[in-house]
Amino acid sequence: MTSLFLLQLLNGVQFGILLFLIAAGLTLVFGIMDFVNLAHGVIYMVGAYLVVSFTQMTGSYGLGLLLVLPATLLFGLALELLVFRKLYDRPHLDQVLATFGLVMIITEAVEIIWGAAPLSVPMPEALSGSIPLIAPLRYPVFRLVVIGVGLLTALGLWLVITRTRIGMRLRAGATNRAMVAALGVDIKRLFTLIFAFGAMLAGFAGAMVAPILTVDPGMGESVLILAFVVIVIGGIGSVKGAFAGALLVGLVDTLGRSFGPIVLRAFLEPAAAGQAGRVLAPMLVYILMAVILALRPAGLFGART
Amino acid sequence: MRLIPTRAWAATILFAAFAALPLIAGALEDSYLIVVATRILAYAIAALALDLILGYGGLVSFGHAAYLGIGAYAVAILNRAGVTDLGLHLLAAILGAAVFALVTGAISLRTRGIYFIMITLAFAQMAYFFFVSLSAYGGDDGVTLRARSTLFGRPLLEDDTALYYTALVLLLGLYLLAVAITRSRFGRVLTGARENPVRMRAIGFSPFRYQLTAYVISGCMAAVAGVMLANQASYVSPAFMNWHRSGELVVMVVFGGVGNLLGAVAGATIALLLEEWLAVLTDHWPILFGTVLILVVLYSRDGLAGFFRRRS
Amino acid sequence: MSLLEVRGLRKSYGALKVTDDLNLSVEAGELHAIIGPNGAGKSTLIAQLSGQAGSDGGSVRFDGTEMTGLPMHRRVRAGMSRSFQITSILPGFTALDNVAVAVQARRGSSFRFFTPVAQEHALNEAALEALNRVGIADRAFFRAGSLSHGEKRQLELAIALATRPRLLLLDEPLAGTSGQEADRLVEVMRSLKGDVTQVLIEHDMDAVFALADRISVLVYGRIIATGTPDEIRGDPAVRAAYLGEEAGEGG
Amino acid sequence: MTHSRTLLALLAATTCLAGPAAAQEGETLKIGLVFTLSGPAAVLGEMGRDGFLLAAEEIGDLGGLATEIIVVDDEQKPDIAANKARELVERDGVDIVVGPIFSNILGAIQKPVTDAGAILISPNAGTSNYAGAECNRNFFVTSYQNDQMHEVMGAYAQEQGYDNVFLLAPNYQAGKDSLAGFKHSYTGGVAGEIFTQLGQLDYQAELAQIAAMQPDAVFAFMPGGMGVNLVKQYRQAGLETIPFLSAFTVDESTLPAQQDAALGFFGGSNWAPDMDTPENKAFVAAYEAKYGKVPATYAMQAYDAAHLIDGAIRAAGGVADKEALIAALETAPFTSVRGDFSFGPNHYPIQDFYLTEVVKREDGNYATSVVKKIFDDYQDNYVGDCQMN
Repeated sequence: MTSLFLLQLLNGVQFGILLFLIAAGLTLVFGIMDFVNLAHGVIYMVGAYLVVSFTQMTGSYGLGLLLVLPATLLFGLALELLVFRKLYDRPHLDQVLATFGLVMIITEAVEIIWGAAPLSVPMPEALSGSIPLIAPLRYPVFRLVVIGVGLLTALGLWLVITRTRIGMRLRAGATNRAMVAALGVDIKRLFTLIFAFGAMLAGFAGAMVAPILTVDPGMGESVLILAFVVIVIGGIGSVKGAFAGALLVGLVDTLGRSFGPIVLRAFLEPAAAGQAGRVLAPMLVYILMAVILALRPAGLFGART
Repeated sequence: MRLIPTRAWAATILFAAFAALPLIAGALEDSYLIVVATRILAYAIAALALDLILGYGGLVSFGHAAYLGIGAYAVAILNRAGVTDLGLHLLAAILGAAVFALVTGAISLRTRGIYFIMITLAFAQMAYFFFVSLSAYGGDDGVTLRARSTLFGRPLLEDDTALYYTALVLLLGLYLLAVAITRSRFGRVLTGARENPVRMRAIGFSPFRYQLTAYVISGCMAAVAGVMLANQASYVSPAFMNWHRSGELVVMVVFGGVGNLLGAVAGATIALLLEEWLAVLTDHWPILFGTVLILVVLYSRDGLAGFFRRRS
Repeated sequence: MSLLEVRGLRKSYGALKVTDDLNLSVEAGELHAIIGPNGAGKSTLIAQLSGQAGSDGGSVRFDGTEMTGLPMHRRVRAGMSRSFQITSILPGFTALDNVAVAVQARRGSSFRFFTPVAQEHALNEAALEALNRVGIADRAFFRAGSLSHGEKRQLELAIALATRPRLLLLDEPLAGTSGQEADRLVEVMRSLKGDVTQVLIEHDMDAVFALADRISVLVYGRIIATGTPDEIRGDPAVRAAYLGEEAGEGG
Repeated sequence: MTHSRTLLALLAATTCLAGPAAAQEGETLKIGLVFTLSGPAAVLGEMGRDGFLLAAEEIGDLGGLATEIIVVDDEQKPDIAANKARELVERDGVDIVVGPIFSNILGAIQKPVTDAGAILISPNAGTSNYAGAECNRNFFVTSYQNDQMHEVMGAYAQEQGYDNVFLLAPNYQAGKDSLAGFKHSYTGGVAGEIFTQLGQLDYQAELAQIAAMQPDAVFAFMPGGMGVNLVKQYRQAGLETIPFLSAFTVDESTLPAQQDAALGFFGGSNWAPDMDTPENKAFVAAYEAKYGKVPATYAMQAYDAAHLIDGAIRAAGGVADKEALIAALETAPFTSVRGDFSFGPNHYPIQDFYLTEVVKREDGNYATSVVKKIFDDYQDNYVGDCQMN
């Protein structure tokens, strides 16, 4: 039981880090540019589809992954120039609507280009096995890689934001655009850069999960809401918050799913506990968000409302 | 000031067109028109409900489909229990929605902006998953209604035209109610709280009470839409309260022009018709629909109402 | 007993004590000005008195009733009203409606859903009267957001007046107004004396010394002196702490 | 105001193709297809549509009548489906509606179609209510009753003598029905029973429990993308030593994504592409040639539906007399590509069920393959509740 609990803890962390990879770009764009981007999920999806195609072309997942980065960066740039740029000083509602339109367009385009059937990319041979962790329980190597990559991404973001000139400008831009503009920073170019970078992060996340998750036209949507839950719980704009929120969601979801019924059994008949567990499990994440927002209306690390 | 008579005219024309539609359908011998139009009316009621809090209260609820679902399930559950009267269905829907709105609204209104959007979404998702796990009513498979609601103890609504006019009367009634509310003392406080909550507190109002009341009213109105939708489709399922539906309602409201009750009705009509029309052109209609959405946002700040206003 | 009794009021932001064990008594009917150098904590004090900002300690009693902990709207209903240093109006409403909604706040319930508010003549008449008093009745049907800065300041005062306060907390009402507009506002404040108790924060020293019955001097979160204008003018401590340094600035 | 539709009007050759009871001069046949053609589950709907259109193209005029086929997309939204079904029967006046894929869509369109007097043939969804108490004269199913695919696996687990099976299904109605169906024919021990979230991405938590319990076998019902995720992750977690039994989890719609990860995994089915009948060989070859992919049951069942319609109209001598047509349909006057096929009194099929296994074919494609027959001429458990009138 203890070893299973530890393993589930690890699973929760792993799922959380997966969510963080997806949510990081979203919270950057949202926090710094105050821009609600519903299309983040489809960019993530495009990243996954591109890695499928690039892997087929190059024969190597690693190469495919490397190609996805500039590709989604360019994709982000194109979107920024065509649509997003015109929406920065619009109310959130307009942004929601326009990016909702983008979601429809891109999803349909993906279906036209790659078809509606789910695709996948083969796992690189070297990372495909599983290693014994706590016997007899094994853990897939690629999952450990995902954890590692997620942690590195978090660390990298943190360093960029707190330790570099550009990070300083980003933080300043988030609090006071006029001031940064007065300092001679080209806000427009800065925003374009952030947006493209956010898109690249999303595409990278999509490419990272492609070997373990299905690549299909619904994949963007299924993570979009979760990603928003994560950044809202953490407090919008805070990378630290997104990290904490992602871990929290990952842990609550994973542990609630596996140990919720056991906990409920302490209060209820076994049958009722099973039933209640089933009803509650899919709601857990939302209950978590509602409770956190009820207590801290701007999320865990959020300053602004 | 000049806008008011214009709006009254526009409303008269729109509702007269709705009223005349069954005649046109009769002349064309196309009874299906009425089926489509009834669905439009149901969504128009829901969009109207949302616009009341979104447009006038500044409260962007991303969970209004939950109330559609509550209304629809009121019909399904009462029907199963042998209660078929439309009045009782409406009453149950409104009571259910009021309780849900009161509880979730009281919590949600502690937050602002995007946090409000997300917390309303969270509550709607909870409701969605609750009904998905409700095996007695088919879970996510939903329930087929054996018969529509009855009126005065008679199965009058089995006739599509009768159902259509019932929906139209409800829409008209709720539209007039919503217009009255927005022009009343209550409406002025609600709008004021959207414009400047601090100022409202500084003259002695606590926005919370008014916003919560508006939220509850809006939820009840959306539940009425759910009752009509259930009757129109003769079928109820959790899909009615999927977050997509909530998003579509927001699209309708913004389409018609936020804070313009007639615009909400028109927005629902146009969004649904557009979906039908574009679908004729190509299987890949979402691309066209998405493009229209983006163009409307980019080139009209007030939705379609903005287009017309600028023309005139 | 004084209309407003403030005892031991405190507020700090981190290590910075903005309001430091502050005591203040405002008598019924008087115009009590609070002056002090920039950063003395004047606006924070108004925010604390009105309930917009919380306090870390101390008590605020209004007409014998404890106000500490009550939210702003409850204090307004008790008779304490305020104007804002930075104009706070409802920009999408007409000037008349800005005031009428304030009248509405004290007249009957606002949980009325059916009667069009535009037809409630009593509300509009009272609102028009308040606009007239501050001198912008001719702007009644203009969108408040479209008024000039000075007119907005006048509207701000009209809104506060419309709540029929017994105590009016005025946070730099003259800031940014033209000479003519300022004269009008000063006239309004003068006419209210004896009728409505006023606490005035203002940088325009001419206006303050012309209007005030009593003046309190706030320095670093504490009241260092209270007295008539003449007493304050002659107070060496005040001269040292304030007038001496900032005599030339005045606003 | 017409819907998303592909018009496929096959002009009548009135003289040459008259059935046994010759159709009346100038009579036409209108068929509406309701499939999910957009959204994440579109691949299943596309297979259904393609299967039906393939048969229609091969046959030419269904039943010897000039045939018009209208395809509509239900968007997997029940209320939209209900509307489009009504449009088909009320405005377009179709005689027969074929569809849908999903059970909740069936619930939405069954009443409007049958109320209007048209015939509804489901090429996939086969819910228990319409098999039992709510059975309907105008409603036929060419697939199976939903529980049966799970019962197949239950029976196989029983036969293998497993006594410790771990059950896994999404937390929705079909998932609950699935586990109930499995347990209907499996009486051994249950190591654990988990209902996962609908649309769940990550199954590590469940897989960890499975690994900890080391059951005799795992039974999973994970349709669509969920199945792809589960199967890939199951393999990656190193659990492939535990037999993987499933229904709707490894089939030709998901195999292109699961690929090697699914090799050797078992499924229960009424058919597999390698079934050795001449009709089946022809069907699979034609389908692969035309659409470039291996058909799944959805395609097969829709293909059969077209042949069923063709045969029944020829037997009834037209579509005008609905009673005659229903009587003809009941006799299932066609040769199913899956071999034995007949209708029970509730209009649900009586057919054989098989254990299938995922294999990699010589051409590099992945497909299911029949291992052995589990049930012979198997009928659903609800037929007793059906009072057809």
